[in-house]
Formats: sequence, C-alpha cells, structure tokens
Amino acid sequence: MGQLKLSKVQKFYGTYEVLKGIELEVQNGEFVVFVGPSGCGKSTLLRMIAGLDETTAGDIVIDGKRVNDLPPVKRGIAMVFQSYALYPHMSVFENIAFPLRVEKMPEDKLKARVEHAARILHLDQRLQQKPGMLSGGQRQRVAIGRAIVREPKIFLFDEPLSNLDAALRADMRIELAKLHRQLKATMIYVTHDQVEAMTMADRIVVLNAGEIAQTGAPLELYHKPANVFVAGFIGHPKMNFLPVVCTGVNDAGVEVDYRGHTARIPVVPRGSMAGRTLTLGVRPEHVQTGAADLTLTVTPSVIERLGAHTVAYASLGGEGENYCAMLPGNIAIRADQQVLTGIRAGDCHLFDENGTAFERRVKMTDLDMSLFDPAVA
Amino acid sequence: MGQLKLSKVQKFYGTYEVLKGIELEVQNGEFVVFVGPSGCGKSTLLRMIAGLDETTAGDIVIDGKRVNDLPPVKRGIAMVFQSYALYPHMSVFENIAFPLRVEKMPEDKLKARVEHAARILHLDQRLQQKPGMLSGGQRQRVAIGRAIVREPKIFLFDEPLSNLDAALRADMRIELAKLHRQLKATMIYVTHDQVEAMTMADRIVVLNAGEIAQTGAPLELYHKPANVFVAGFIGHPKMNFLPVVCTGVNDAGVEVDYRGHTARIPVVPRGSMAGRTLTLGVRPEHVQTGAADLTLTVTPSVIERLGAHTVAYASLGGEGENYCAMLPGNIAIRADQQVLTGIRAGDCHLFDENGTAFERRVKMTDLDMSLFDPAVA
Amino acid sequence: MSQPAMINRYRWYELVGIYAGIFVFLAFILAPFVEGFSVSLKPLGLLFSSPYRFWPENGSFEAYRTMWVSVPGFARYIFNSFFISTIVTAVVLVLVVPSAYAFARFQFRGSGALLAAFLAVNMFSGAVLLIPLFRLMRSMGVLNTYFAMIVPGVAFLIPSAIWLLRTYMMRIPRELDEAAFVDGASHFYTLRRVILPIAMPGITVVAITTFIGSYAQQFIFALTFNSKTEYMPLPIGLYAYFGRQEVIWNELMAASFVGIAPAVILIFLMQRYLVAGLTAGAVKQ
Amino acid sequence: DTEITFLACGDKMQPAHAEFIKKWEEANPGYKIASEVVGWGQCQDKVTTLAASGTPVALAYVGSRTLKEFAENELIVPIPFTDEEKKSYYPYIMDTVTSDGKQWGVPVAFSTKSLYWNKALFKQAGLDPEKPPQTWAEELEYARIIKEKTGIPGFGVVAKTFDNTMHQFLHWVYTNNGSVIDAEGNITLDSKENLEALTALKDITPYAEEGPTSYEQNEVRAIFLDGKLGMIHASVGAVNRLKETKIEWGVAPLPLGPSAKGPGTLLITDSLAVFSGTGVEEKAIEFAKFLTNPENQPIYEAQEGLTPLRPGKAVDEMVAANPYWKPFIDGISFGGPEPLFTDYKGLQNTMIEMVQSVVTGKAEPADALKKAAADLEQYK
Amino acid sequence: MSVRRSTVVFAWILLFPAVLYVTVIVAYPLVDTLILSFTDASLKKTTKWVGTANYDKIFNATFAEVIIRTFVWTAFSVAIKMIIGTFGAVMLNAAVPGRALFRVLTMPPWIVPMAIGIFMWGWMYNGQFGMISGMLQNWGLVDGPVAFLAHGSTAFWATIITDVWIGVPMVTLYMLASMQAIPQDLYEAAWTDGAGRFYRFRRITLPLLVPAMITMSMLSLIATFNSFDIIWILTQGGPNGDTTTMIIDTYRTAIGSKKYGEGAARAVLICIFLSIFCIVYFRVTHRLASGESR
Ligand SMILES: Nc1ncnc2c1ncn2[C@@H]1O[C@H](COP(=O)(O)OP(=O)(O)OP(=O)(O)O)[C@@H](O)[C@H]1O
Ligand SMILES: Nc1ncnc2c1ncn2[C@@H]1O[C@H](COP(=O)(O)OP(=O)(O)OP(=O)(O)O)[C@@H](O)[C@H]1O
Ligand SMILES: [Mg+2]
Ligand SMILES: [Mg+2]
Repeated sequence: MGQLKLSKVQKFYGTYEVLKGIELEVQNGEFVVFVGPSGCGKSTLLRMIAGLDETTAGDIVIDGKRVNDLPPVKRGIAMVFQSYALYPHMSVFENIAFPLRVEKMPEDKLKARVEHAARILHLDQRLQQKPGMLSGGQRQRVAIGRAIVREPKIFLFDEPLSNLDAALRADMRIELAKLHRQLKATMIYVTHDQVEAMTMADRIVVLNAGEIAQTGAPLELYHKPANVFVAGFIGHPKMNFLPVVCTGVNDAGVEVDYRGHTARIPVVPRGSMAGRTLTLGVRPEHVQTGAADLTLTVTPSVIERLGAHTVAYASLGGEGENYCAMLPGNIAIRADQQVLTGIRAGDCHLFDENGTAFERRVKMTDLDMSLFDPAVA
Repeated sequence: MGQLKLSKVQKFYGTYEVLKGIELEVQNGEFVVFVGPSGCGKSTLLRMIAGLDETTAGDIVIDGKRVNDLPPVKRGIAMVFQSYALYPHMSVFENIAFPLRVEKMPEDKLKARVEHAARILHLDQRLQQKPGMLSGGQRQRVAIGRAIVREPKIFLFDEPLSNLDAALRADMRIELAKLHRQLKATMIYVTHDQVEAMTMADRIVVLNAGEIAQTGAPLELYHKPANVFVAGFIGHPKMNFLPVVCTGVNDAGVEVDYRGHTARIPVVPRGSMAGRTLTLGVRPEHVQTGAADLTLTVTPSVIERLGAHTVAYASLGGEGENYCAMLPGNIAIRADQQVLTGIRAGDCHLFDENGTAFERRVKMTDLDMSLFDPAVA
Repeated sequence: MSQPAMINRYRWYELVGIYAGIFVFLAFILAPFVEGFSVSLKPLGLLFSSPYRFWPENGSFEAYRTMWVSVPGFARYIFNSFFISTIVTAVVLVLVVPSAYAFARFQFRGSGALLAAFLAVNMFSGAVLLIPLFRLMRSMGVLNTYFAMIVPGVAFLIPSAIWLLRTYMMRIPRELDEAAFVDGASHFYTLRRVILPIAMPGITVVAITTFIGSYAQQFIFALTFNSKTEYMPLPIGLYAYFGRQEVIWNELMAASFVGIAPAVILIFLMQRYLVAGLTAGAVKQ
Repeated sequence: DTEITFLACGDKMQPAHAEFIKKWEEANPGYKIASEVVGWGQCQDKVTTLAASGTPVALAYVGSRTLKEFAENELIVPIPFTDEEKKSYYPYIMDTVTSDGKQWGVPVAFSTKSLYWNKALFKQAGLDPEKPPQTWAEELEYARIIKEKTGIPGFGVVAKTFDNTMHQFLHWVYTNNGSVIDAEGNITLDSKENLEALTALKDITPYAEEGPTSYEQNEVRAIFLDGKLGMIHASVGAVNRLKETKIEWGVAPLPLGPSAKGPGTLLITDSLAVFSGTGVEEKAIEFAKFLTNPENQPIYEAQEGLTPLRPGKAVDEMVAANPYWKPFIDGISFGGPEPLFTDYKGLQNTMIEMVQSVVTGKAEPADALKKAAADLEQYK
Repeated sequence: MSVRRSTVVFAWILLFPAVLYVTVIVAYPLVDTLILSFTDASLKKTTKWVGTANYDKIFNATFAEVIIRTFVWTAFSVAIKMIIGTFGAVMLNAAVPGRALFRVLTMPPWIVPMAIGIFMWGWMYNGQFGMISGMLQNWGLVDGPVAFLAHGSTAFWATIITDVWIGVPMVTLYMLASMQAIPQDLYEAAWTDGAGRFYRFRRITLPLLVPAMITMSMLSLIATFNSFDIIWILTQGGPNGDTTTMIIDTYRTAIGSKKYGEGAARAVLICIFLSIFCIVYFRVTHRLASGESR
C-alpha cells in the first residue's frame, strides 16, 4: 500500500509562504511527477512528505494515517537525492545494505535482498567497488538500490537524473519506468526536465509559486492545459501566445480576430464573449507551412535546423509577440525570407483575461486510448 | 582577422596521449563547435588554443603566426569559462572593464567600451551590482561582456551554457547567435548539447578519443555522417543500427538483406560488396508507420508520448538490437501491441565493417539551399 | 615529470624574485634556529666570545652527547611528552568530534552563543587561571600525576579544535545525514557510520594540530601541577638545563633540537594533509 | 614513614645534601625526606603557589628576602636559634633572616661580592695593572681611562629587569655606609649616602658596556670573561671561570664611597624556610639545622663555591690556600643585609625602576631616589 | 516527542561532554577569578570583600599608559604578522620546485616550545655575543655592540618581532590554505586578459583574501593581546617598563606580588577588552558573509 493524501499543506519559512495550501491525492502504485519553475517549492514539498522538513500546517496522510510528526523511516518512504548522497567510504554493497543494517537484519537475509536489488539494477558486478569508481549512472542506480531494499511504500525522487548527461538520462529514464512497473510502488518524482515528466508520469502536478497550477496525465496537460501558465510551461519550444479579440460565438466554437485574420476555435464558450480580449495559444509543432484556418505571413529572423526538425523564430511586430514554428527537418525556408504559415483551428487553445483556458472541443487519439481501433495498429 | 590553423597538434599528459594529431583550419568569422563524448579532449584542445595548456607537439597558427609560445593575451583570443570565472569582489562594470584596465585604457574610452558591451548584452541596468546578485544567465552575459570588450580576433567558449536551465539556455543560444552575426568574429565553442551544436555552428568538429571523427556543417553531419560514431553521436534519439548483409550492387545502389527483408539503399558502392556484413543506419525520425521500402513489424515495449512526438522503443530480438521510432504526437500505438513500421530506402545510411559510411546518393534540400526555389517559400 | 601549467611558468627574473622572497622569509623564520644550532655546537666556555662569528670555531657535537648525561631523564621526558600529547589528543578528539558535529549540523537556540563562548576560552591563557586551577586539580586529586597535565591541557585545546573541525564538517553534504535519517538511522548511528569516516581527513588535521599544541606548548601546567620527575614533559625537561649557577646553553639548544625532532618529522610526513585540511576549513568560514 | 617534603632549587640535588639526607634519615627512623628539585626560574613561584593554595611543602629553599612576606602571612614558622648558634655566624647574617625580632629561616647559602679587574686592559690603558681602584673616584677614573684609551668599556653596569640589578646597586649602597630601611622600619633610601651611590653609578655608566639595561650580572660577567670589560663586581664564582680563560685578572675589595666606614658588600643569603600547617614543623626545623650545622655546612659550601656562613679555622685555612677568598670575607664586616620587606617583589621592582631610570638618563639621581623612597612605603 | 525536539536533545547530548569539561576546567576557575577580583586576596589566609576597590586602584596614570602600550604593541604585532605571513604564503604558493620543503620549513616556530624559541631570540638580540649585533658589526653597519633589549624603543620592537616570529607560521599556513581555495579559473581568466602576475595578485588574490585576513587577524589579535612568555622572558616588561603590557602587569601583580585580588581585577579587564574584540569580529564577519551571499 502506498496511498498519499496532502490536505491544506502549508509551509512557511519565517513569514515567507513557500507552499500555499496544497491538496493532492496519490493512489497506490501511481507515478506522480512534480514540475514547476525553479523555486516554486517542489523540493520543499517532497521533503515535507519525506519528513525531512517540518510541515507548518495541514495534514500529510499516508495509508490513512497522519504522519506529520513521524520520522521518515516510520512513514514507509524512501528518498533518492539529486546528489545521490552515497557514502563515499562504503562499498556499493554496504551502501545498498545501509538501511537494512540500520534495522539489524540478519546477515543472510540482508545479503539476499541486496543482491536481488543489485540484480534488478545491473549492479551485480560492482558490489565491491566504492562509489568513487562508478560512473554517474551507476551511482544513481546505487542510490536507487538503497531505496529499493527497504521496500518502502512510497519512493521519493528529487531530480535524480539532473546530474547525468543527455544519453545517460535517456537510458535511466527507461530503466526507472521499467522499475516502476516491476515494483508497482508509488513514486513521487521531482524534475525540471519536460521529457522526463511527460514520459514517466502517470500524473503530472504542475506547481507554480507554491500552488498547484494543474494536475493531470501528461497528455492531458499537453492538450488541455488549464491555464496560460501550464500551457506555456508544458511543451518545448514554448507555446505561442497571440492576443486576439473575440468577435462572436457559434456552434463550432468561438470566433476570434487576430490583426484582421479570423478563425473559429472549437472551444466551449463561457459567459458573454464578444469584444473580450483573449489569448490564443498554439504550439510551435502545430504551425505548418501553407495556408490553414488561420494563416499568417511571417519573416523568420532565426532558423534553427536540428536535422529532424527546423525551428523558425519570427517576430509578429508587437513587443514580445514572438512566434515560433517547429517544421519538418527538410523544409525549404530561409531566414529573413517571408513564409506563409498556417494553423489549424482544432490545434488552437484559447484563454480568457485571467489566463484560464476554455475547454477544447476536440478528440485526441493519443489522449483517449479508447478512440484507437486496436486492429489498425 | 581571426584565422586559426592547427597542424598535427598533439597533447600528452605524461604518457597518456589526449590529442592525437589534430588538423583543423578555421576561417575568419566562422562559428566552429567542438562536440564529442566526455573526456575526448575538447576542453584540452580549447585551452591549448587559448594558451592555457601547453602544446606537446604541432603548431597552432593564428593569422599566419605560430603562437605556441605566446601567452594568451598576445594571441588575440578571449575565453569564456564554463564557470564564468567572474571576480566576485568586483562590480559588473569592473568585471567587464578588467581587460581594459589591464591594458591601462584611458578612463573615458574604457567607459564607452564597457557601456557599449553592456548595451549589446542588456546589462546596462546591472553595471553597479556584484556578480553574486545576478542570475545565471546574467552572469554568463557578464563573462561574455568581458570577452567582447577586448575585441579579440577569436572567441573561445567552453560549455558556456551548461550551468543554465533549459529555457534560459534556449534564450542565450539565440542571443549568442545574434552576437556572432553582430561581431563577425571567429568563435570556437565547446558543448555537450546537440541542439546548441546544430543551431549555432557554421561547422561542427566531432572529436572522438582525441581524434577528429568528422568536420562539417551541422546538417552535413546529420545527413552524411562519415562513420558510425558520428552517425550515432549526432541526432537524438540516437540512430538505429541494424546488421545487414549485402546481397548485391546495382545502379540504384546497394541491395541489403535484414532478416529476410531486402531493400536497395541509394549509396555509392565501394569495392566488392556482395556477402559482406554491413550496418544499416536509420534515424528514429525517419521511421514511419505503415509499409515502406523496408518494412518491419515490431512490438514496442516502451512508448513515450511527448505531446509533439511519440517515441516508441522496441527490441528487434537480437542482443542490443534496439529499435527506436519517433512518430507523430497523436499516433495510435500502444505498448506491447504490434506495429508495422516502414523505412524509406532514401533515408538509410550504410556503413562498412570498419564503420565508414558509404556516400549517400540523395539530394537534401535543407543541406543544399540552392535546391530551394525561393519563390515557393 | 609533467610540466607546470602554462600560467605557472616563470621567467628567470620571476624565479629569482620568488626564490629571493622565500629566502628572506625563511631567513627570518629560521635565523633563531641557526643561532640556536651554532650555540649548540660551541663549547660552553666559548659561547660568550666576541667578535661574533657565524661559524663556531672548533665547534663540535659534543653537547649532543653530554645532554643525555647531564639530564639523564631526557629520553623519558620526550616519551612523557609523546604520551601526554597522545592522551590529550585522544581526549580532545573524543570531546570535540561530537561537539563539532553538533555545531556544524544543528541549529538550536543558543548554538551561536555557545560557539562564541567556546572561542572565548581561547582568550584565557592558563596563566591567569593558575591559582583556581591548582585548587581544582587538588580537589580532584590529580596533582602529581599525568592527569595533572592532561586535564588542563585538554581544556585549552578544545576550542580551536572545535572551530577547525566544525568548518570541515560543514562541508560534508547535508544530504548524507538526511539519507541516513530517511533510512531510519539514529543520529548516533549516522554520526558513527557515516560522518566519522567521511570526516577522517579533517579529524586527522585536528589531531595533528592538537598533538603539536600539546607537545610543545604545555609548560605552565606541567610546572605547577606536577612535581614528579618521572612524569615531566619535554619543555620542563629542557628547563632542567638551567643549572644551579649557570644555564648550560649549548646542551639546552642541543636538547631542544633533539626534542622537537619527532614533531618536525611528524609535520614533514603530514604536511600535504595539513595544508589540504586547512584549505577545507578555509573554504567556508 | 612520615614524609617531610623538601623543595630544593637547582637542577639536581647537591651531592652533599643528598648525603646528609641519607644520614639524617638513618638517624631519625620513621621519617623520610621527600625531596623535589625545581629549576631556579620557577622555584620561588612554585613554593609560593603551593603555600598559597594550602598545600605547603614542609621545608623549602628560598631567598631570604621572601621570608618577611611569608612570615607576615603566617605561611612559615619562626625558627628558634640559641644565642650560641646566632653568634657562630658572620655578622649580619642573622639579620638577613630576622624580622620582628624572630628568625624565620635557617641560612644555607651566602654570597658576597668583590671587584675583579682585567690587568691586561689596565696595562693597555696605561694604568698600573697591580693597583686596583680603592675608591669610587678611582674606579670612575680608571673606567674612563680604559674606555678612552682602549675603546673597551671600563666597568660592567648591571641594570636588566632582573633581581640582581637591585643587588648590584646595594653593593654601592653598602660601600658608602648607606641603607634602605632602618631597624625601626623607616625608609632611609633618600639619604646623602645613597644619592652619592646612585650618582656614582650614573657617572660610570658612560664607560660601561652598551645597553646595561639588557644585562644581568652573569651576562656582565660573561663579557668580562670575554675580555671586553675592565672591571666588574662579582661573586667568588667568577674565579673558577676566569681560571679557564686567558684573562690576567685580579680581585680586590669593592671600592669605597666618600662616606664609607670600611670595606662593605651586600650580604645575600638563601635560607631553608619551614612552612606551617604540615604537622612536621619540628622535625623539619631539626632537619634544616642538621643540614647547615658547622660540620656539614662547610662541605656543602666547598662543593658549591659559596662564601662561608661561619668564621672558623676552616675559613682561615681556605683563605690561606686561596688568597682570592680574602676580599670576599673581608667585605662582610661592614656589609649590609638584603632589606626585608613585606612585598619584596615590590621593593625589587621599585629599585630596578630607579636604577634603570638613572642609567638610561631618564631621571636625575636625586629625583629617582625621592620617588623610589616614596614608593617603598607601601611595601614595608 | 517531535522530530525537531529530538534533534535538539541529541545536539545537546553531543555537546554535553565538551561543555561540561570546559565549564569545569575553565569557566569555574574563571568565575573564581571574577569573585577574587572583588576581594583583597593575597598570601594572607583570610580574604576580605572589598567591593570595587581593586578596580578603583587600577585606574591611574601608569595603567592608562600600559593600556595604550598594549594596544600599540598588539596592533603592530598583528599587522606585521599579517604582512609577513601573507608575504610568506604568497611566496610559498608559487609553483616552484622545493615548495613542499619550504612549507615544512616555515613551521618550526610553531612546533618548538615557545620558551626555547624566545631564548634563541634572546641570544640573537644580545649586544655582545648575539647574531644581529654581531652581523651588523661584521658588515660595518654599526660600530660597537648594540643591545637591542636595553633601550625602550628597540626592546619594544624586539619583543614585537619575536611575537611576530611565533605567530607567522599559523598565519602563513592559513593564508596559504585560503589562497588555494581561490578558484584557478579566475587566474586563468585574468591571464587570458593579459593581467601579469603582480596585477593578478593585486586585483584578485588580495581582495579575495580579505575575509580570511579578517578571521586570521582576529584570532591572532586574541593570542597577541595575551602574549606573555615573550615579553616576560626577554625583558620582564623592562627597561623602565617600556614593554609592560596588560598581561605582564597582571602577572606581575597577581603572581609576582601575590596580590591575587588586584591581579584578578586586571585579568577581568583583559577579558572585557577581548570580548569587545570578539563582538566586533562576529559583527564584521556576519556583515561580510551576508554581503557576499546575496
Ligand atoms: N531553509 C530555507 N529558508 C528560507 N527559504 C527557503 C529555505 N529553503 C527553501 N526556501 C525557499 O523556498 C522556495 C522553494 O524552494 P524549493 O527548494 O522547494 O524550490 P524548488 O521548486 O525545489 O526549486 P528548484 O527547482 O530550483 O530545486 C524558494 O523560494 C526558496 O528560496
Ligand atoms: N591535468 C591533467 N592530467 C592528466 N590527465 C588530464 C588532465 N586534464 C585532462 N586530462 C585527461 O584528458 C582527457 C581529456 O580531458 P578534457 O577535459 O579535455 O575532456 P573534455 O572533452 O573537455 O570532457 P568534458 O566533456 O567532460 O568536459 C581526459 O581523459 C582527462 O582525464
Ligand atoms: Mg529543488
Ligand atoms: Mg571539458
């Protein structure tokens, strides 16, 4: 069992409110990822769940039991630190065995457990080495091994891969996902890395300035961000935002005008709409060359050719109104030459003055698997 | 002027040969990026060009003059360090002015230069602050400012952005590219980051274990890697490699067989081919669903849905024969369900037993701009 | 041999300057030892003679032989110094390691003030407290034992040891404690199994400095609190060369050189460690 | 066994004393002398610290000048002397241990001073090498001549911040019939005789070694032994050292001042003091007297090269055998004791300050004398 | 018990032995001293409470002189120690062959029993037979011997120089360590910009050493203020009291003249002065620390 419930969790440092009443439920076996800009309180929240930092107010409940005043070990959690926190003077074996030694497990049982963990993590050959002799990825695995042997109900990870290089990070990501499936434990994971969040999470919690901006499955956040913050935060390159004016509402959605170009966005209208200044959001990967529902002619100032894609940056004239398009790798465009770009209305997001999204009226196959016809695949 | 020529440059640490005879010419105004795995000698080479490390053998020639024995300042270079190396006790102004103070420039001229540099780097408002009060990106800009004011012939950068977070890195990348255009100076840039290398470089130098694996424009490396190492190193996710057997050669290219599937790869054959075991390379982004020239049915074990893309990982049975496909974001596939994937022969790379590539016989619009019809864009 | 980094390549005049600087500096540091050495080589009768001659005429190492004769217990004094310093060092470490850890890791009310109070102990040279200390030693019944020198010696070496070790321990990543804490290790277990082994280099430096502090500098306590010849440490032993009528200067100097030799050797072997350990302390202050 | 703790000063127990201890222990079964030897530098302070903290030794070797202070603070017990015993000593010796009419210590060591001169330097300066100065005027004159003729200082002045600076000055005082304190306890420092003495010291300083304030008497003696001084005032201990050098030397009574009545010198004694509260005071006194009885004492004195405490046949024989002893014995007749003050350190510091201020030219003798006399009042 | 409480308890458990030890061995005698300072304690068996009489007695013209002298002496000594120590550290930080040996050679003054070191200096200062006077004469720089401890001003400087000598190894070692903590890339950056060795030293090393210098100055200030053995063995505070500092005066009063009460009062005054230094030090370092990290 590894159920976690946070209710009205607050954290103050002096008079500075770092977390402003967090409400969250995590199911047993779920893989939850916390993302958010630097300083938004991710680590703090994780450390409060772990019992390393004190909770100023609110309840942290694990498996129905309030644990606010319990030390970490009694909470049934294990934590993997960003810096690995390996003990440099102990062998890999001893590092992994550490929690078991603490609880004075008999030697033979301990050995079996450590070796089992080592096998899962492909560390069998390294057990006698010191952490100093290991590569970054191996060290990371030792840290995970130390967490595994305790068989905790909940694993906590604070940016565990951020010290690794890109290739290693990709490998470890996949290994962690496998591990999650293997152990079926609840995992809570803090990261800066979008790809990690998108690929590993069952559910992503987006934090902004000490508050939860949105909670949801990765693609839910991608396709249906609840507000401008989440829309801008999830997805890379960042979503383009255009100031538009609502000209009317009809069955197909909301009609908006951007500098004389109009489009009908298939979203659910809310209240009186006409005349209001809204924000239209469109992801760079949904901008195409050639005309579409909303067609804009732009002059890209920078073209980044990455091989697989070409990313074009243009200014739409207005201050800060930058416009970015992610186009196919072999697209024939050049910097400082005009291009016709089109956006499909169905790909657009619409936000009101407060940044709250209007619900989109589109079906997304990647979001709702039931839409797939398995036979097709 | 900022011409650099390295000939037979070698570096030994004790008996350990770090650089094994580097030959390289950099043109004035060029932006050259060094990439390569960790420990391959990128920093060492850069520091030798700077004059910080000694050159064991070979010549370093700047603007026709051998500079091996000159101190850095006499080489007309400026270096930006990964750690920024800002002087913590001096204000931003003094940090930037440092090189000018060294050469005892008159106060008014110095002030003008520093302010000019600060304006370019948007640091005008920060000149009186200490580096400790600045954000990572601002610190980086101060370090660049210090390099700019000297008006060096060659700028050297050692992973200047690696301490910044993703968003900031993207911004700084664009700023650096702009700066390069503005200053028209020669720049040599070391990085781990593929995106940086691809987007900023006029030319990329791929180093492998102290040797140059390939030199070329970014897309040249992407489309025409000279060998397996470069093919695997450039591009993310990594290129898929399949062991194939050559069955014959004809006008259209080389015919290969992979587990009973055959395809004709449009490459220039070399020597006798039939019966040889070759390596077929195909980038994940060139794998599509549905049949194509080479059609494989795979069962992906991991599906990563990133929103814009979906990355599927499958094993092709053999040890280490992993297969990765980068598919559209909304593709209808599921883990553990068979998928039909197709590869176009024109997208394939072919390597011989030593890993050397066969020349591809395809035209790439993004590589050769002259193929574009400007009117179309 | 590998070449020095380019930035450390010196021109000939820079080298000359540096060596000249080092020479001047070391001349200042070592001049008294040169003087002392030259004294130790001169026969007592020729010690007081002018004009000054740098090289002793008919100098000999005679004093290095006679010193053992005129103060027969000298070897014992060296042993005592070693013994006392060893015990002092051990006791200091036992007391200081936990305290330094507490100061490095835990913030609690009064921790800053307490640390300052410890530092303040440095301000009292034992001389001022001699009489009360004597009474204390007597009521503890440790006069005229090794403890008479060990007990007060420890007290005055604690503060700087805490100071040094604390700065070292502050450099040990806090995550290591936290990781152990999360795994259910008690504070004590963490200290013993995690912190102690990692802090070993720092502890070594503290041990060396404490040892030397105790080896060379504990004079006044030994003098006042101990009367037993067999327990006397080196500095007191050296005082034995102050004869009834006249100081036997040449033997005194010879004995000094012999007496400090063990400590010099220790320093020589440990110097790399010492500078490195101090660096650790210096990073965070 | 009952222990009698005995604190001796020096580097080791003198062989003579060690032997006497053994003898005494044999004669007094049930008692054991637990002796400890402490170097000179710390000896005095150690005795004091032990006494002050309430754990006194039974018997300790101390400078007689400290006796009054110990007595006033009831740290030591008076020592009964029979008249016969008192009379056996040279004149004034009993005075050095007497305060309030009682004796507080058993004298154990005695030293007097005489004038040594360097005959070769005298010759070199055109003086008669066999004619030592007999008056201060001559002494000053010779010193000047030597300094001017040879460039070598003519006289060794002792003025370091050290106890024998006071002693050396008292030699001048006692060779001019002066005194510091009288029998009634009045300070008599500011007198004509003492002014003459201090003035003489001041006058001779220009012909003394450079920087007398950095030399104590042994250091001055060392300069003399090196042949770099014309004359010094020193104890008999210098004789043995001179024998080891090539110096042609002579020894004569200290020159006399204008008010002198006869040959004088400062009489310094060290004593054995018996501390109170140990329970073995009686036996300690007994032991102290045993150590210093007319039979044992000369053996010790001979071994140590000390001036004899008691006159007698042995002394006459010694003078006969070693004529250089004569001036040291002769000086006793008009000598004066080290003055006894309650705070002898206070006395010492005041005297040193006075001498230094005159020697360095900071003060005129008359003023310095007046100031010192006033300061001394508080230390009586 | 909450987690927080238990850590505080644990911290105190860790501290307890050392705190207890120092309390018994140092704090208790210290309080004893403080109490003593209000009595007329001396060799007498009985002591009387005299209130602040001892303190009243201290404040006279000579004592003011002593205080000023103490401060001047301390200031010069610390300043010279810092200058020479830093100079030595800079020289020994240079990457020249033999540096390891040179570093070891700086340490003897720290290892040798202090009294012995001072005796050796006493020899050197001796006018007739000492090295300095002798060498100066041999080189013809002075005619006739110069007794350095004989004259007020030279004795004052001589004691300072000896104190400097004893304090320099620690300063050198500490500054050396601090210097090595300065990141190498700062120097490389400056070098690529053409800054020469001396320029780098002036503009980078020196300013970055300031915090370490303040710490070291403070520590040696405390030691120097209390420096006793040097003056005592070399001059005993003379000549003419020209080298009498507060600690010498205290010792002379308490141990020499056995006026324990008056001596204790002087000792208390020294503690007050030192406490003021400490407070200033903590203030300064605190300001520095908060200024740098922001
Ligand atoms: N001990 C502390 N005292 C005061 N403020 C603190 C403390 N620890 C953290 N904070 C503040 O709390 C906020 C949240 O910090 P936290 O470390 O949780 O951020 P984060 O989301 O993990 O950031 P990052 O992504 O950079 O790791 C920050 O603004 C930080 O400055
Ligand atoms: N001072 C040195 N002494 C010995 N070997 C060294 C030294 N400096 C670097 N090396 C070795 O030289 C090789 C190249 O190092 P270099 O720092 O140039 O690698 P790099 O390509 O910059 O790696 P990274 O990407 O990790 O920065 C490495 O194997 C390294 O271990
Ligand atoms: Mg964090
Ligand atoms: Mg590098």
